[in-house]
Amino acid sequence: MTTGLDETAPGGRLGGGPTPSEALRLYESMVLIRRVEERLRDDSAAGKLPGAVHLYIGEEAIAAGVCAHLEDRDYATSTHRGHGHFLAKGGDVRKMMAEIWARREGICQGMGGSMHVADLARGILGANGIVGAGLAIATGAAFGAKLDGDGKVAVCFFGDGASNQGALMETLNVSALWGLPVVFVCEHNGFSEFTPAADVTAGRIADRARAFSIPATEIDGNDVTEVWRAAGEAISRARAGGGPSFVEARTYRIQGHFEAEPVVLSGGRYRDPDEIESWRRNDPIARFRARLLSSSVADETALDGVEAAVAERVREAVAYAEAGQPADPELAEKLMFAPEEA
Amino acid sequence: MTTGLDETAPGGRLGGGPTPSEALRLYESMVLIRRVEERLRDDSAAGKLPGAVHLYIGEEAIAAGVCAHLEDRDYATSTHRGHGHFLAKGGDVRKMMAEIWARREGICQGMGGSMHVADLARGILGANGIVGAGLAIATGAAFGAKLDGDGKVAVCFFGDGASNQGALMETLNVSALWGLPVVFVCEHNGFSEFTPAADVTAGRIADRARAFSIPATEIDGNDVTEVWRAAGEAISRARAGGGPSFVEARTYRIQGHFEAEPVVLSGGRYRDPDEIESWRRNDPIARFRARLLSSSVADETALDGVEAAVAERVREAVAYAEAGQPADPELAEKLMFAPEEA
Amino acid sequence: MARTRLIQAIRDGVVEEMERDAKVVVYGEDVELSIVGDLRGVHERFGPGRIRNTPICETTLTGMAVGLAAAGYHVVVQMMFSNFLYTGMDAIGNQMSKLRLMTGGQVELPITVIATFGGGAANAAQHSDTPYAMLMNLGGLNVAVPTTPADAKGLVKTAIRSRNPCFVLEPNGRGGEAGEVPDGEHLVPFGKAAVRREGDAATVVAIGRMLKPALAAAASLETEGVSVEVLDPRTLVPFDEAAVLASVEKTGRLIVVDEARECCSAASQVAAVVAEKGFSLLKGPIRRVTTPNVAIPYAPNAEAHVIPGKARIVDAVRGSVSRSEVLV
Amino acid sequence: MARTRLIQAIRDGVVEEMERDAKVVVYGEDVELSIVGDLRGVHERFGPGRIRNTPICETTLTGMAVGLAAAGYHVVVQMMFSNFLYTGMDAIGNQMSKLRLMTGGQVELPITVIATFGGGAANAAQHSDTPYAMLMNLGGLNVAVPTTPADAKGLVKTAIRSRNPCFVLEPNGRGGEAGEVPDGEHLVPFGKAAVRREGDAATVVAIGRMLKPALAAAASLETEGVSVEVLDPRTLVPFDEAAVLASVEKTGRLIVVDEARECCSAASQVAAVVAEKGFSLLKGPIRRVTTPNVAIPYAPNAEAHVIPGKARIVDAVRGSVSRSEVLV
Ligand SMILES: Cc1ncc(C[n+]2csc(CCOP(=O)(O)OP(=O)(O)O)c2C)c(N)n1
Ligand SMILES: Cc1ncc(C[n+]2csc(CCOP(=O)(O)OP(=O)(O)O)c2C)c(N)n1
Ligand SMILES: [Mg+2]
Ligand SMILES: [Mg+2]
Repeated sequence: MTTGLDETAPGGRLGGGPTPSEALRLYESMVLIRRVEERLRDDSAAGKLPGAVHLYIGEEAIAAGVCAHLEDRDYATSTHRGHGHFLAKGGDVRKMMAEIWARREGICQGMGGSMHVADLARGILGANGIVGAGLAIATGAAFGAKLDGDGKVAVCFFGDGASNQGALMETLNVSALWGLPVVFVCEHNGFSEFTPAADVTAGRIADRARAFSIPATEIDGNDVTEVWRAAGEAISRARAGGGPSFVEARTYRIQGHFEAEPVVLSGGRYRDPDEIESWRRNDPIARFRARLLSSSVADETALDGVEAAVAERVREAVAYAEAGQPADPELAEKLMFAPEEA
Repeated sequence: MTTGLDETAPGGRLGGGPTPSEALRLYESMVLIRRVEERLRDDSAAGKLPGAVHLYIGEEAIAAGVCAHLEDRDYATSTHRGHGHFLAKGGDVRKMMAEIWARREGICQGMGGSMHVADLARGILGANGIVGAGLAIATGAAFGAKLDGDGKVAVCFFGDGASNQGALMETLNVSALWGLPVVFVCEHNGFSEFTPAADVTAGRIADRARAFSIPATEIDGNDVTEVWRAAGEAISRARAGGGPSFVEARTYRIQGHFEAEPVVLSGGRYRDPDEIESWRRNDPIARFRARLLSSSVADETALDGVEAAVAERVREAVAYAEAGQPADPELAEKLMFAPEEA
Repeated sequence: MARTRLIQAIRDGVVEEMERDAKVVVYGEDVELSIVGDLRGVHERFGPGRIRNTPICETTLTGMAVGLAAAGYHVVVQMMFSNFLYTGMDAIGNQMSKLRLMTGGQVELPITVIATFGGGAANAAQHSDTPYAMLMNLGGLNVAVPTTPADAKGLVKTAIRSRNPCFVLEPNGRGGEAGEVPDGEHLVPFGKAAVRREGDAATVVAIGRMLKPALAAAASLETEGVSVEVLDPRTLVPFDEAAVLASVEKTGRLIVVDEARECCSAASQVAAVVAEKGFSLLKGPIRRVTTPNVAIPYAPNAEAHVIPGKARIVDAVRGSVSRSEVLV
Repeated sequence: MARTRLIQAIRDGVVEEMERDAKVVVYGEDVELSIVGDLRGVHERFGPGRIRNTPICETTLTGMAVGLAAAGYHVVVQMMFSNFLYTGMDAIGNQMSKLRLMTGGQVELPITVIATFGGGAANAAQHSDTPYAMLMNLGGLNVAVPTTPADAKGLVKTAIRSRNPCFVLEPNGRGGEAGEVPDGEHLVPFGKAAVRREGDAATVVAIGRMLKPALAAAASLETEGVSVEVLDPRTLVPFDEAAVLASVEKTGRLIVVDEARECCSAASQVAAVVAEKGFSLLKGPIRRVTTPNVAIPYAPNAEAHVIPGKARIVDAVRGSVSRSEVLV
């Protein structure tokens, strides 16, 4: 399979890309996701987290590069691998951490967990445990945005595996017909669980959008400036009433499908350790750091400062979660229905 | 919307097409469907049929042209508009008629009716009341055919409306991946119920297949030789192990969505009478008759003989249905489960 | 008061709510010309910003409703036949009914799904299902089953004002029946059963399309001196347990008539509730009159055989009241 | 006899049937490496002609099963979590359960759908459903819920030999429990309940994952002098009504424990059947111990609160036996 990416593009070009302060925010966003998830990885291994966690390590450039263009009023739908989208879209790291720890202080009061982190006040319509479900939800939100007519957009993050759900074609059709302000962001990390994309994904995913005359682009999802540029274009088009766009970002999942993978696999193998290694060398954060330095957008001190601040936020978030109260065990029965007006 | 069809192709060319005897069988097949449905139209209007009927009048060239290449062992799935597929694939006209009359002698013992006529012995997996359902059923049957490895194929008939169900994309993907011997035949008659295709169908339908690198062709579905040729190519490819193909056949539904349409619409209008008229002039049977005559494949006497024989079969089928017994009212409870081996 | 057909009453309710609240938006397959009739004229009145035809893609219709509702709209989705709920089941089962809990109560999903259900019109198996069980078992969905034009209007208006997902299921065939609808604002609350006929020898709970044969059965039993109370629950979720228990307290006998298939039917649910909370009130077995566990056949005689009708209801009531008061 | 985990017993059953019958074909998402574990090693043994990974497209997985079965294969579809049945619901509700009737009995659909169900693992709302009601209400589907490795093997083998669609639902968590499985050919018939513990004061019908807490409850009630009979229905369709009625005849008291949500649950169905056919055998109300009508929460304490456990079962039995024998 060819990815259609230009891997030879010079590393340092920020020209036409983010401004230095935007670039630093992108860096911070990626580092925050990474450090949070490293912590989740360790806490999961230590048995501290009640449920499964699906980590985004290695894919941070996509969430960061896309969400840099979004405001709180814009919508985003996410996947089972949703921490990165939540954080990049401005969700509160402490409340997310508390959620995964099943705390009352969690963003969903402990009712949702890792797979369902959502922050409606920030347009984060939720991580979702149903592969492909976000497609229609984002399309519906985009319909609302279109009816509001105030330039809001909806972004749908979904995987290469999700792209095989018929919902993709249905929502491409509806959004093309109605000119909806939705951006489809396919995070092509090469796998659905343990199944390589080539086994289950015929043709080029972006061509599925092109069949509806939806502008589609295939990009290097580990290059945050490339993501930033492609997403910016798509989102501006949506805001301006230009309808849907499709961005296929090639990336790689460094961790297992979920943190229980080694146990579940019990010796079974579906990918080559060398492949993982080669993608580690293509780490989006390291690449961007190098580029920031080489282009003199930031120096080591500035970047280390970002790292330190992030580390502190993560420490604090974990402390917040650890110190939290257990969820209200009787909450479910109270929450199912919104109270009706009298 | 452009159909991509070459309407200027000379009318008379049978060269490279069906042999004279094949051509006569095509003619007979189309005329049989037409006469059966005219009778259903009249009997429905007269209140003689218990359920709704969806007629295929004007679209006969597609079923006839495709099914001419099929054997009993091949599979076909059909739609709510399924009489034509049933008859063209060799289903018994008397038993179909008896079914629609809700008779015990019906092909489904009166349990299915017009929307569910099926003849498993002839590979007719059934008309289906769920729009798009045939896509996965045909793909499953094609998987079976592939596993059998003996050159069987499956054909899936579906409408332009059905092409908006995500199942289309899912089955295109699976059949491309697995190289399944399935031919997707989209009967593009311009409407889903009362909704014009342009309102609900973005892009060109055949492009949806091309996105999976599935060979796709757009043809004049009212030209039976063109259908015959395109289907023949696709079916040969499937038999030879060449995998799936897609045929989009442009046609037009002369009758209403179903025979109760005038009542249901109660004055509402969704198409121009002139449009219907212009398609009447493009009648596939009249066109083919003219071509058979002009190319001297058959003379008036021969064609009138076919007409007369068909008329007799239809008369006989209606008599058979009329004389049939009411369905067994207790059959449903007996039929739900196949008896298990002891 | 005006005489109105049930589907027109629904249309009137939708129109009134669309006028009241600009955030009410309607979509579905063929809603513009309104093939079902329950939205006839709405498109002419409100235009494409408020009501629009969709492609045939039920998965997306239900899923999109979740996003549109989360974006602040009240979504009315017309799904035509209830069997197409299966096609759109993913978002019903995995999103609509769960998202509020999963988000810790952050989201509200004011969604009204309208669909016709039931048999009796030779529509065959794929257009005749009565899908309560699937919806009722999900936990987060209101389910209304209006039987009269007045209730149809009042319940659809309550649904559209609700902050929660509501299914308004139109009994197939009854859409054409006419009845009086009060003038002016008319709302029917959820969870309040209606006593359609008073009686003291047996309680018949009749759901949806079953109300008519139940009332016919009651009328004919009256001539035999058997006085039947007929209750119409009007909504299945929430369900008016108190009304049923109060009636059973009076009659001691319960017959539940439900067009759904027997297994896990709404009738089973009502029976279970009463066998649990009203056991001591009962003078004999609870009887259910339901469709057996079959797909609905096409032939009208076979269809009539499986769907409960007056005769089977009469038999069930007779069987119930003829039992000795003393338990063996 | 060999000690085997439940998911391995299923695997063994599938493998034996694949060896017996070359027409048995397996597919699903990630079945090759078998993320669930119930097909571990099958791919190495039989290769891509007999088992293959599919794309993520549940609508097509269930629909394709219908076509492949009609083409003469016995299809085993692994659907992973029961919640994904909603995603694949169209062909389940509109085809699998109806096509045989619609074709007048022409078609046979030997399809086995395997899925895990239930909560208890902090998998949250979209991976914890117990979807019996939806399947049981469709009428044309067998539903098996094995609770022991021996039954798991025997029921999956019966399912694969069946000429009809069968759902084999693996209780989440119990997949890891070990038990003795008889050597050699071992089939378990559908529709035969197992008495897991004998007793005479109350009958507890415990479905699937609920068997374990029910047995624990029975053991602890024994120490209070309350002798509980525990029945495991093993299949919900067909359902062994006779076994339940026979037990209730002995005990006079019925408690049904079901992990499904209360409304239209299998527990409601069992209660309704007994309230109808075994009313005179009952000494008191039928009690249901079920999950309330909520989506399953993530937090383990909240999850444990809603899913029935030993304590709630003990309470229900105590409440049942403490009632006066005389009805008021
Ligand atoms: C409807 C549905 N089917 C199957 C699953 C199980 N499942 C969870 S993640 C996953 C793979 C998803 O792959 P992809 O969309 O590429 O996302 P990635 O995990 O690679 O980020 C599968 C099959 C699910 N959660 N939902
Ligand atoms: C899943 C589903 N949704 C909706 C319907 C209602 N319906 C029946 S036919 C039809 C239009 C189908 O259009 P098309 O596929 O183009 O076939 P045509 O009627 O034009 O032959 C619709 C919406 C249905 N039967 N099944
Ligand atoms: Mg992936
Ligand atoms: Mg059409």
